[in-house]
Amino acid sequence: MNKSSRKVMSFTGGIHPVSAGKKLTNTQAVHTAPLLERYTVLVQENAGKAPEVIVKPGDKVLKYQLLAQASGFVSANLHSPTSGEVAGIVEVPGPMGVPALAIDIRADGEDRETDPFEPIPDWRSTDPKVLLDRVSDAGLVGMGGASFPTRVKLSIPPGKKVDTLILNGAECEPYLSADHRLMLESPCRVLEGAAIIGHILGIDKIYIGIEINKHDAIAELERFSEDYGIKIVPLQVQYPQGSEKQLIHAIVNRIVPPGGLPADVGCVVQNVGTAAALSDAVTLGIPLVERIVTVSGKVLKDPGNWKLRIGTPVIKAIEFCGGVTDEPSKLILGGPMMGFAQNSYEVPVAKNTSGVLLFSRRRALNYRSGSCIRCGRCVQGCPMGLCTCLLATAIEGGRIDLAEQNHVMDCLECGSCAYVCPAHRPLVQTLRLAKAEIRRQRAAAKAKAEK
Amino acid sequence: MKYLELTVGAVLVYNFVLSRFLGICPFLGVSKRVSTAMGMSGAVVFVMTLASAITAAIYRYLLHFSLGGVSYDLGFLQVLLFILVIAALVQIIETVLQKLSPSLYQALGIYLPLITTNCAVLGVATLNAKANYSVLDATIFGCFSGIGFALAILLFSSLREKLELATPPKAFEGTPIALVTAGILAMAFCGFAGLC
Amino acid sequence: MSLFTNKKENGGIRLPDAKNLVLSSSPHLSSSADESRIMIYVIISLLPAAAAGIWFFGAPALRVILYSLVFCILAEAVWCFIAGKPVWRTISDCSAAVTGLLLALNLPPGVPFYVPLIGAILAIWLGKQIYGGLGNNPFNPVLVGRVGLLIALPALMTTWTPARGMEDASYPQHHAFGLTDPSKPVTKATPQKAEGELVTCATPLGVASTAVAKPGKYRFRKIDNPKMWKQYFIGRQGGCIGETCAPALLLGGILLVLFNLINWRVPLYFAGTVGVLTAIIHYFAPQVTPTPIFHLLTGGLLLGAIFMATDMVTSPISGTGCVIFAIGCGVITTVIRIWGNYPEGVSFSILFMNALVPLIDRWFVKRPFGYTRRKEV
Amino acid sequence: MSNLVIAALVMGVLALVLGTAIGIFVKFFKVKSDPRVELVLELLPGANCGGCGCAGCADFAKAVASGRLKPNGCPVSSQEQVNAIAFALGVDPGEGFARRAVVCCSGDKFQTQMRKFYNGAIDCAAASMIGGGPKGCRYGCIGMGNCAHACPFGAIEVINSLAVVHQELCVGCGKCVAACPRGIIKLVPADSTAHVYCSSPEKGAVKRSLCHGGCIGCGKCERAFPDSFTKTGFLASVKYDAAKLPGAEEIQTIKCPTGALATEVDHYAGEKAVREGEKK
Repeated sequence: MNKSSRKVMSFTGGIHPVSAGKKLTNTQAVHTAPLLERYTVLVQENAGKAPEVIVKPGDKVLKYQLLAQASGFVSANLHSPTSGEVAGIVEVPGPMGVPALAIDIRADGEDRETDPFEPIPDWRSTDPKVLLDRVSDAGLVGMGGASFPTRVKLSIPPGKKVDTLILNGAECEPYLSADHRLMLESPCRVLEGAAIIGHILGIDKIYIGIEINKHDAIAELERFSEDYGIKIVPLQVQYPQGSEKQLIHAIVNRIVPPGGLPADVGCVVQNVGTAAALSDAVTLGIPLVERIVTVSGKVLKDPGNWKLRIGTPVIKAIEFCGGVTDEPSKLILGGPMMGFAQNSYEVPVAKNTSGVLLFSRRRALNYRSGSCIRCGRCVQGCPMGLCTCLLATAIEGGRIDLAEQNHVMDCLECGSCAYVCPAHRPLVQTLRLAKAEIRRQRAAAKAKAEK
Repeated sequence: MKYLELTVGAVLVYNFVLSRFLGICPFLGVSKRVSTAMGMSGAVVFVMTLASAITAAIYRYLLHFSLGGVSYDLGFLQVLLFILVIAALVQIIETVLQKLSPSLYQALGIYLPLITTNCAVLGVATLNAKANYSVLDATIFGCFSGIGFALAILLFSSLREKLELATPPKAFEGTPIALVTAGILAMAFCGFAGLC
Repeated sequence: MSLFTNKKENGGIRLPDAKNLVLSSSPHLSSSADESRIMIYVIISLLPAAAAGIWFFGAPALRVILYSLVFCILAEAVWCFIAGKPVWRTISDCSAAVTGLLLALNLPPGVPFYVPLIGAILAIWLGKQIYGGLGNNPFNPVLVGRVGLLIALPALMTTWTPARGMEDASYPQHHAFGLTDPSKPVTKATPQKAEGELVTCATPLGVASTAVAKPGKYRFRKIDNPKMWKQYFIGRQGGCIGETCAPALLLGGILLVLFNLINWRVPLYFAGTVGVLTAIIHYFAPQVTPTPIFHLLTGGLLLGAIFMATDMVTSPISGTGCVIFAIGCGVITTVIRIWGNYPEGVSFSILFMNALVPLIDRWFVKRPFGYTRRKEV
Repeated sequence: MSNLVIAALVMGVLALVLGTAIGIFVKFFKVKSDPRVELVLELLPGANCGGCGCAGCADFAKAVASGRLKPNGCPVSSQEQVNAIAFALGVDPGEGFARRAVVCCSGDKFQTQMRKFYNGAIDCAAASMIGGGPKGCRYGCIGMGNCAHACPFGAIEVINSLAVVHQELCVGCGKCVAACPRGIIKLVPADSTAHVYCSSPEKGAVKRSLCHGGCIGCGKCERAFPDSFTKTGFLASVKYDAAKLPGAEEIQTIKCPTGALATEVDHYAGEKAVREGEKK
């Protein structure tokens, strides 16, 4: 099929952020980071329950050894990124700006491995349940965003039927190129992982959605995709193409109801990184202890994509890139649209850290708290079709009830509105505040009703 | 054509609030929320229509009549009787409303009794008498005057809900800004002058 | 505390102290759009109309434009100074300059200096700053200024001077606009103006509103024919400084659309509604109103539709809302032009529709993603 | 017949007709309402602050009239007003004490380290969600004035990025307590005058490095007046249920090394002096 004549899928709303950021790193092959002396592995990575730490200070650990055991449904196993000694359970600056607990591992430099799992090369003839257990044993989480345990996402609630698996290779965030390089450099791991997920769920309709600015990755995946029976879907370059609801809408033209999950419309969405890690866990039997991270920003000397072990402090990632050439004013973990600003260089890389970005003062968005001029750009840009400016004005005026009536809870916090706002109003922050407040009110009302 | 003039005139050109400046008290008092403003304007439309009909009938048949060949003119009783009728009417509406829609009754609060002495209602009755409308004309005029009030208060209350979210200087918060807004609104209504 | 203090030497890399990294909510990137840039683009789009105004009406027009600009910016500065707001920051968003320029374009050429002064105070103080400044005003400040002046100083605001080319005797229908025909002797009815005194004329809409009273089916024929349309189109008609020259206004409109500052539907639906309504009325009752072409080319319709009904702050947010807003403006303009006392209704109609914007915003919101028509939550 | 008689007749008949009509309507549309609710509502302050826990004064009036709540449930009313309500209803005014709000933090922008460059919405709750706001201390006042906006009585002022309660204006409705994302505003007995202006449970050394005004938990106050003060961890607190509340004299004798323990008057005067000093 001729590529240029192919139909390119997309959704309504959204924005077109500057594309210059990707060019910094998308041609850089992934480097493997050298071994460090110290790793701090965050105990709690997601909003769920923290896993139970099973090592004590002073314990000797080997690479891939289990450090913390998942406890509860929304919780994932942690494995040691290298061999060495557990120096303690310490408080380190967390990615959310508040100190968080981490397991401090002093590497012995030998990087000795254990073999925690048996490789399952013939997974096609294996019981999906066994594979599902492997998914949770290997500590797999969603590597795109919220670090939600993959096991949970692959456990379809009873009564719901899924028939489509969508792999998210859109990587719509500016600057990030980790998934791009992953797809380009190891397409077979991604495809194999997708096929395994398909096998677990009993699905044979598998799509991989990729934005067309990654045409080399599309071509590379298409070389092998026939063998796996997977369809590659080129997508319009548009932010937030990688958001679950928008991706499903673009690829299979189904609309996830408000407050609903992809499973409500028979879909499961996984990140390509997760699929690759899953392939490793099943076919090679190794848990998730490292990931590709884009370390980028104009102020960096050599921006690039690095394969970093979980627990690497970001200062080391910056060092790998040769340091800075100019004063950075902002350090961001994740993408520039949805990532979190940090005020410490000691924050460790977690399983969901897709990027480490350093922005200069000129590049970073400087918020102002002026009035809305009602230009309506945020309304055009909102992928969820919300009147963001009216919501924000209402929230600032203390009318959270008004915002709730106007569906503030449907906000994805994708940042499209604040990106286009000519007044540089902190729209996402305001909306997030209202969402938190409404959630609190609802929880209080529920608690009251139960009482 | 006559009715068109009567209605358009009452709603737009000689809008009770914005061009005759009658009924300002509820216009300012009950316009903080669109919902209560709608309730209030519903009550005002009802009272004005009914009051117009009854007072026109009284004016025509009770204040000017001839008995045994002698024609009597009780015009001097006009204001007195009008107030009496309107007061009774409002009392009845209040009683009914309290039973049927307690929330609206709560929202209207003191303003419902205030309709009694509302210049808009008395005004419509007096204007009817002055123009010597027939009962039908007076009823239509009263009804559409009420609708004019409703239009004005609807626009005004939606603006005020919006202004509530604005950040005016401290000195102009609340009533001052509302009055300025009402003034500009009245200015916009000036454009309709001469439509009929 | 400077951002560049406490440098940390770490492995030879120069990094600011982690404490001095900026913390903010996501997103961390922004587009290049900026408030003041938007305002400057609006000013650029207004320049053709301003230039045409100066060309057609000469030095008095330039004077009014300068007065209005200066007074508006001064009014804003004075308010900010008194209210304790940052003066320079408020002025540098250029919104006062836009207001000043638009106000000038809405004034008759040759008004004395105190007209733009009063207009500027009305527009900036009562129209905008009293509500808390840019973005909070429910009414278009320019229209607050203009309508306020129109009501307060009706004589000054309806004294028009002829455009360049109209004073020549060769101008078709020289008489109809109250201009003296030099080939005819001066009579009492048409006194020759003394030197230096303002030569006045009527606007086409003004002539039309007096022509209604005249008998005959073709009472508008004199001012409403293809020959005159050409004159009106290029701007040879009495009127406000910025409203007469259609090509300049259309150019400004195209610029605004290219800068992505306005919804092109608004001017189109506004003018279209006026055109369609006047066409219908003209077809059934030609003695009531001139042709739609006359209506489209005269008065402030184009200026209002392109520059004032599209004001971001005072027009609805959603696309549907904008269309309703524009149609409403068109209907009211037509009604006032044909049946009202005022020959022109564009300002009033937009001001009235401004008052409806909160309701339109409330009733015509976009349906969020995932919500179907039936299942409204 | 003279006009006068006719007029009287007309008026009389009309009055009769209307009176009857009203009578009939009242009969058919009668709503049983407790007249005492109106009475209580008259006596209440009408601020609709919600400090009583009801949705506005009308709701509270209903609750009081029905006996569900005691008149002293209104935190805003003075003792005389409460007594008046109780007298009008013939009920017990209820035991209790008036309360005042105190912002338990002394970390103004000079005392505490302004550690982080914060860029975003000026709102305490929003700022606290981004890395803990602009100040170093994760427990202290953020100083963006959510409490000041929430206060229906204008009793809270933000001075030098620190919220300070004007005791003479505060009625203890508790709106600020709900508005504070850090939960550092306490309701204390109205007659108490000295408070510990710190809420951080962190270790003394950590606190000391972040804020000069924080309580370092030295225990001086507890040792001097064990009846009035208590210390949990590194944070001292006033025993508000003690028989005798500490006053200016006790504070004088204790001489809190960081000034975290202070009287209201001193605390406010201190902040105000700093502000005026800054102006110069």
